[in-house]
Amino acid sequence: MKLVIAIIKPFKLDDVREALSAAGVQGMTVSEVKGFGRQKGQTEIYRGAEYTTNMVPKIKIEVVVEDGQSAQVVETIQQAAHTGSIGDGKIFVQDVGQAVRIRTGETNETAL
Amino acid sequence: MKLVIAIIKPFKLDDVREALSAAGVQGMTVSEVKGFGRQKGQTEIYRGAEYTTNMVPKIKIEVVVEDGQSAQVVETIQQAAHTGSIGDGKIFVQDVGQAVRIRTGETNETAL
Amino acid sequence: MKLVIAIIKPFKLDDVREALSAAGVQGMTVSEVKGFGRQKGQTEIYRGAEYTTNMVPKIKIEVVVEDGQSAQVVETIQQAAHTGSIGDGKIFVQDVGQAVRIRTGETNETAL
Amino acid sequence: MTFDLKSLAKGAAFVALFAAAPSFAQEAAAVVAAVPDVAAAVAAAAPAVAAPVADKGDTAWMLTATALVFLMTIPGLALFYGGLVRSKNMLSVLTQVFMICAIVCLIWVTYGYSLAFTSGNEFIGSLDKIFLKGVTTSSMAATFSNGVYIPEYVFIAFQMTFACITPGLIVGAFAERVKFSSLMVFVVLWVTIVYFPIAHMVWYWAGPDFLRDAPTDYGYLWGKGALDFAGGTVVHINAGIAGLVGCLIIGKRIGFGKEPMPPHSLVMTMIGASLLWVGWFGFNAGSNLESNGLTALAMMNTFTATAGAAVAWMLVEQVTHGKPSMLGGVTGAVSGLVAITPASGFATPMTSILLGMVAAIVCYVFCTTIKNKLKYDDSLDVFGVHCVGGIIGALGTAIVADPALGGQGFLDYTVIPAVAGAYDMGTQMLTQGRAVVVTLIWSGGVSAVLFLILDKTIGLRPTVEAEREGLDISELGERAYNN
Amino acid sequence: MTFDLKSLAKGAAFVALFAAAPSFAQEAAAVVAAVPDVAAAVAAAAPAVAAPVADKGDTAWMLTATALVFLMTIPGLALFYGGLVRSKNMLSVLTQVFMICAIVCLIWVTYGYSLAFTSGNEFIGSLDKIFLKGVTTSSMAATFSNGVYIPEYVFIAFQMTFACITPGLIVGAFAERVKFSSLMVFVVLWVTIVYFPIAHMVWYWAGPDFLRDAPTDYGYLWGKGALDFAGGTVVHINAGIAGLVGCLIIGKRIGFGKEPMPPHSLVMTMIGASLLWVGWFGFNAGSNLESNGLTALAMMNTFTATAGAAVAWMLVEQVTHGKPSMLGGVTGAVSGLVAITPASGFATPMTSILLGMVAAIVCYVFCTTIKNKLKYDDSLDVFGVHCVGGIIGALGTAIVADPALGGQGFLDYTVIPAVAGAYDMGTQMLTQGRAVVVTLIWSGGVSAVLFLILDKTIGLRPTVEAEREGLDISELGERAYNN
Amino acid sequence: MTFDLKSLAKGAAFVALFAAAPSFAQEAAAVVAAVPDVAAAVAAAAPAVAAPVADKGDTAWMLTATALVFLMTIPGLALFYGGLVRSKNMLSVLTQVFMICAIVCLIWVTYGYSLAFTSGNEFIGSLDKIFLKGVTTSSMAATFSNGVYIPEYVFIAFQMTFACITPGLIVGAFAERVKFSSLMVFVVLWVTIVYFPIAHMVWYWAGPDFLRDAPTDYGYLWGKGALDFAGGTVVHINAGIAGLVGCLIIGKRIGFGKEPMPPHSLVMTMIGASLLWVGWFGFNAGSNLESNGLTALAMMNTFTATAGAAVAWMLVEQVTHGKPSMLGGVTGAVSGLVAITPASGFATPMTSILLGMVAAIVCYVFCTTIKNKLKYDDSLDVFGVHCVGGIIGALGTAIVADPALGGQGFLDYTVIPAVAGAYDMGTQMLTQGRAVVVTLIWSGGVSAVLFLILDKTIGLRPTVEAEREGLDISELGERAYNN
Ligand SMILES: Nc1ncnc2c1ncn2[C@@H]1O[C@H](COP(=O)(O)OP(=O)(O)O)[C@@H](O)[C@H]1O
Ligand SMILES: Nc1ncnc2c1ncn2[C@@H]1O[C@H](COP(=O)(O)OP(=O)(O)O)[C@@H](O)[C@H]1O
Ligand SMILES: Nc1ncnc2c1ncn2[C@@H]1O[C@H](COP(=O)(O)OP(=O)(O)O)[C@@H](O)[C@H]1O
Repeated sequence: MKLVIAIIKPFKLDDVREALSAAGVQGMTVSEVKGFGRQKGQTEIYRGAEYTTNMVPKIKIEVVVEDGQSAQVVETIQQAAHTGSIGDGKIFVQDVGQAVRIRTGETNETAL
Repeated sequence: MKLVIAIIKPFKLDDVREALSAAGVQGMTVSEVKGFGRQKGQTEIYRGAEYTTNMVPKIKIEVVVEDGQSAQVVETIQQAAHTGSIGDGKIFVQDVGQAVRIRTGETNETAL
Repeated sequence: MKLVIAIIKPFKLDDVREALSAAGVQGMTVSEVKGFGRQKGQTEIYRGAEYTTNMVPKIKIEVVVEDGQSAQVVETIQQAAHTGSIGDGKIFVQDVGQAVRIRTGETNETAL
Repeated sequence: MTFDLKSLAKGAAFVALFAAAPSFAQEAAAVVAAVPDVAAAVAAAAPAVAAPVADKGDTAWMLTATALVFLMTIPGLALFYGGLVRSKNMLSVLTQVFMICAIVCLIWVTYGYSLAFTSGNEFIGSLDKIFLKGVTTSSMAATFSNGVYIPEYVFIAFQMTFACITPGLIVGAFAERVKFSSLMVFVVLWVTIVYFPIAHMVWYWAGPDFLRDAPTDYGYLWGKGALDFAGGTVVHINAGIAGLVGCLIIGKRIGFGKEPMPPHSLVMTMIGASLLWVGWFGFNAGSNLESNGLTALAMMNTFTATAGAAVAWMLVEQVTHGKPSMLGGVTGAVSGLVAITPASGFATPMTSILLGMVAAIVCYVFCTTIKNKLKYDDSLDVFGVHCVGGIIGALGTAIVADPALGGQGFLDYTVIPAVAGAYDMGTQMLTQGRAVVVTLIWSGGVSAVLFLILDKTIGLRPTVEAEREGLDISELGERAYNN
Repeated sequence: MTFDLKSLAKGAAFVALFAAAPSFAQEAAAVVAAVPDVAAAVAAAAPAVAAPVADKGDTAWMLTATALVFLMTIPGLALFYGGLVRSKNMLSVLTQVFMICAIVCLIWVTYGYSLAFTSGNEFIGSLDKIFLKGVTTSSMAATFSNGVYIPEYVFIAFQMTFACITPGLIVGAFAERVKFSSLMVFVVLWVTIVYFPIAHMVWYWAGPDFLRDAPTDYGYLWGKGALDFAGGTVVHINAGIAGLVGCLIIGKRIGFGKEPMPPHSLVMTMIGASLLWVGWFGFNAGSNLESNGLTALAMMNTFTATAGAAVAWMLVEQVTHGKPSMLGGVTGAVSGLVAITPASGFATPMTSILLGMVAAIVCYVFCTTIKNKLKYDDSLDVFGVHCVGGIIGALGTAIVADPALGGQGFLDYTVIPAVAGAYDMGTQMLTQGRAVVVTLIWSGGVSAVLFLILDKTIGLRPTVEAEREGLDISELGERAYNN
Repeated sequence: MTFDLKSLAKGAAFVALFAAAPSFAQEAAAVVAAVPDVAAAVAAAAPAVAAPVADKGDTAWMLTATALVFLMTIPGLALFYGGLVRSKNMLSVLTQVFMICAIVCLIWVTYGYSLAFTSGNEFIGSLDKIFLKGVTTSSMAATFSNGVYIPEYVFIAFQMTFACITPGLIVGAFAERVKFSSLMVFVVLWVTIVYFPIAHMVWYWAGPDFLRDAPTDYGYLWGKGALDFAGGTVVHINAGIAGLVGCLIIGKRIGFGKEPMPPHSLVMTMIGASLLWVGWFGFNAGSNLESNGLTALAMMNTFTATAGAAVAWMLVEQVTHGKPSMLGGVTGAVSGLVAITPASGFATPMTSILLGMVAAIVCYVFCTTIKNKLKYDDSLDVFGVHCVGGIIGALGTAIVADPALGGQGFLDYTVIPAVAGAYDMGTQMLTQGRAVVVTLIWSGGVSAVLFLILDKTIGLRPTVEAEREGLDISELGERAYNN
């Protein structure tokens, strides 16, 4: 199985989620993260103290899929999360050795 | 070494943590995530606007263990996090190539 | 490519980020986590109810780099995040099979 | 407040009190009758005769009421609104409300008070008191009782808080998608062209000791005889229709109807709603301009109408959704506050409950079914709560003010001291309806013109990117929360 | 307030004032003596004689005090409690307090005021003023001074806020685990069967100008002579014991003692505590029903007792844990506020400090050691702070009221104008103890019956799943915070 | 307040009022003139003559004003400051402000009031009223009008809130890095050695009915004739310079200038700023000690100066950064509040706007450019806003008080009733400057000594680890937020 990790713009979350559902992905896990990269944060000024944090709020999506599904999932996310401007984010794919569904104890592909 | 990732119900955190301690796991990292899956979120209505987010708060546990310990850790988590109802969560296992303890510079198994 | 995961003390974030930039790392993703380990949490007392959570706020940094850069990145983080006291944190390294830049569709090393 | 030409709603009980102490009332009236000027500045103008002296208890209450209305605006209204937007727009809403207060204060003392509360024509006052010219610490303002005066400065301050909150209410209708600078320009124009004239038309009159001798010195709607104790038309209908027009012209938020936009902090909304309720005691009971039994009645009605409305909204939710909600409870409460505003000095505590309940149910239907049907994006339901609730209140006042239902009726000020006038519910209802329609047309029309002009010139809406990123960062360069 | 049959605690200083102006007091008393009815509605009933006229300064203060007590409840109490629960239950607590206010308002004007504050028997009033029948803007309510009256409507409003906050206090004891609908039913029953009778027993009397001629027209505990300036028994002991009974019957929260349940926002708790302190000035100083030197003394005592208690709690923490805590400081403050409530018009600022300190220390022991030993789950320490602190205050009043310690003693109202009565600390202490015991038994017993009946019928507790998920989502379908 | 020896600033308009009712003023003055004692406790001391009776309206307003000033401190000031720190230090700030209030209350009634407000020498009062000895519910305190008195207890309470907020202001200068216990010791010493003497020097005098007969019974700065309506020197300059000295001696926060330290919740800061504004009505308008037209003027000025300052700060930001900010708006508002404090009873609403605008611009330069240049770490700009704004206000008062600009001038109290004195702006400006310099030197010098002693003995700063971890956990063992 593969773990597909996507770092995307927060407002794209719904689009990506819907696209993944449409592509047959049944589950995923989402968290709020901060990203550093090419995209620069806004300058914030608090009573004369100036901060350019370079920290941009992002959403991280983690989804584990069967090996065969991985390419399509990457494709789907890339399209749905795409705006064409800097900071659109990244997708990373890793191997997953084992998966377990806690409720049933099912393992690997059947656990997804 | 293996990275065991568990997505569990928030209120199970203490149980899982205690079970892992009992099983000899000394460290772990925990974060708050949102999950999509079979379990459906509550419908929220704000002054007539209705949302069914399907986003359910979950806890993600990450624990890195020696290869040999991995099976037992998965087993322990599965038992401790189990309620038998939809949304209990998943466990994923991945390979870890290297580990370092920042304080001492120890590496791999001794770093855990 | 390698995914380097570092769990560090929150106030070290800026040091690590700067060190990584200096080392040529262009992007990374940061999130707030809680850590369990040797370092013990403070005892909190709320009107007679006493909690020792053992949960310590930590920062997780995830950075994907080319295979060859991995050792240097680990080294850099270790030095920048080091204070010498318990709870300094860990660094883990994993393989990454694929990377995609959402904006351009570039893949692997060029996507970082 | 609007009153019948020959009368003010202060009803029979009051008259009884006066009758029981006629020497007091007559004496006081006599003192004042010798002073030729109206509504203020008596002492300075005529030092030779004994000037009316303000009761320190009345003054104390009006100072307090002024502070309460301001508390209701900041932080009250700001938090009520702010909690309902997404966190990325929180500061934009807080800043809008805060700075509207600041700017309107400046305008008010510069020319606003003069335009609203001096004698001019029926539609607008004069510039006689521009820069508060001639106002001193011993100038007096008339109340609704013969011979009772308060320091003019406290009247100016109290009325100023009304001028501050009214445009503050409007911003909820197009929250999360308006340019701060353009909004400020709008507010300056709107209070000048809409608020001051309407306040003059509805609230300006010569005062109880002078009407007999200056029988045409009043604003247009006041002269028509509508009853509006604390500003249902001037404040709520006025702001509510302007908000609707604004949200239609500005357009929907990006993602409206597609992305979820849940309130980012109902806790702030609840704090805001509570402060609105508390501050509204100053708003309604302060509008009596005195500290007496009628003031206390207005406060009581402000309790019970609100309570009835909160309960009614929750019950309707329970029936339609199977669950009540906190946002429902507090929205209901606000709809009740809006509805009782014009009626607070006329109703009984029991009829107030009914008025509040009716308002809550009608507003509920507007904020849920009708808004969802019509698909306009009134972000925080300014129209559905303030305009609709204000109309229910304005019309309902005709009912609950009826002495036959225990209401306070109105006073005939053409005689001194004033006596109870003859009340006819049907006539009064028509009068109320006219005030509503005039306000809707004037405020709606002028607001539309203003919004359109601004839209075509300096632009009303931030860029798509700015809106997406949130107005806090894009317009103010700040985040509400940094953990 | 409870008073000795022949007396009210307004002490020697006051009498001196009256003696210095006897003509005023006697004249006013004479006017009123001609009116046969009690405590209200004088003007309307007897238009032929000169009616008592309320001082506008008194009215102004009572209007303000009413707003302050409401501010203390919402958002004050709601935030104080809400900050202490887990975020998943935040809205449930806010909603409970808000809607209790709304519902009790409705009951109060319907029949509550009548049951509490009309002449009936010693234990309950009549339905003479059901729907506030007969109350007008010129009805007057008696105060504690001969010849001094305030508009009855402001008295009704002020007392209403007390009826609102008391059940609001109870909910803290079983926060995070009670069904909203069942709680609302409980509140309706509880105010009817517990609060109104106790308020009548403790606070109802004929008034200073009428006691001489109606020497048995008072509530049971008032007649026994206990001193309770602002509601230590009626509000705090009453609510505290009901809360304890409730938390025992409802049972512990799931996970209690196993999972950590830290306060989700001590910031909200601090805001709440501060607003409680500020609002309590209305509660205590408003309970004098006038605006004079004694009112100011009650305010002073509300400052110093609270300050003493906050410091004492923190010092004890420092000694026992090596660290003070903010929650300790604000909890101490609240325990001091509770303790000074019955004594606020009797103590001196210095004896108030001691009373506050003692209360803080005793409450500290209850909230920490004793509660932990007994293992009941009084979520927010309603019993440990309000009941225990209320008892300390009630008993301590006997000490601090002693004129020998600078206290105000009590007034003998059987003569007009009233004179200082002879004070005996031992006797007074027994009297105070009796009031405490009666309240504990009546409120504890009836509350237990009510909770048990509701538990067996409609059920008091949400399902395990609902509780785990948090009451905000499961009962209200909302989240407090959406980032 | 500081006044000219022979005069108090209550201007011409007031005199006109008195002239219009001379019999009242003279009679009242005559009554009091027979009482030999000063400023308080008249009735008890001389029961044989008719004692002055407080107007209930004045009393009502002063009770309200006292509550407002306390609201301004907690939660107002605490939230304003707390929102600006990082979340790990939130509770430390809230606790500091809350407990300072508590501790200063205790000191105030123990010996503070006596040191500040009894006759002693020019620099400090006596211990005659230690433990509030001799104060009763019928003791009276003088106001600024002949023959007008308020209950001494309400004067004590009102002044107590000023003593509470002043050290509370200081803590912002070294927020996030001071030991709680050492800070509390500092506060006890500081109010004793700095605040009470300065309050005595600036505010103590014999009262309008007594100055003629006790022409040297006043504090040092009062005697020099500076004008300070509500405490620009005693409160703001005093606290501001102490804060600067403290932040220099304590040193910078770890990471200052390197790590970002953005405000953790501008929402809390906005709530705090709003409550400061609302509470400041009590602060400024309460400082008149009466409820009349001048009180209303002080309130008006508190509106317009603040509004002008908020707008000015935002405009400057717009020009210099291309963007306004919410924090800028509310900081501007506070700088305007500070500046109008000494001038609130002297200016007109229009001159107040100018004063507020000037203050905002100067404070802006200090808080941004100058502070950044000098690189001191005044965490929350106590010096830049309160000291600088206070100085602008103190000097500006000399201008705006000029009757030629519509100001109130001052009253000559050496005659009874008082008459308007002859105003010279240049002289007055020098007088104001002297008061500023004396306060800067005394407060700055003594504060420095106190901080240095504490630093060398018990230590002012927590350990590096404690500071890094945040003071909430390390000093209080609590977290502000637990999700
Ligand atoms: N090497 C990396 N490792 C981990 N996360 C990264 C890396 N590079 C970028 N990211 C994440 O992707 C986000 C987008 O990257 P950025 O360089 O800003 O724009 P783009 O995706 O258009 O190249 C960053 O905010 C960060 O969260
Ligand atoms: N394919 C997946 N990849 C990543 N996380 C998943 C995946 N499927 C489910 N999850 C996570 O597991 C949680 C539980 O899954 P769900 O389908 O609701 O119930 P169950 O675990 O009983 O099958 C989800 O909320 C989500 O966080
Ligand atoms: N086996 C592990 N798996 C995942 N995270 C770990 C593991 N052990 C420790 N951590 C993380 O590293 C942090 C630091 O570990 P700790 O044992 O406290 O100190 P040290 O790094 O000095 O050994 C922990 O708080 C936790 O977040």
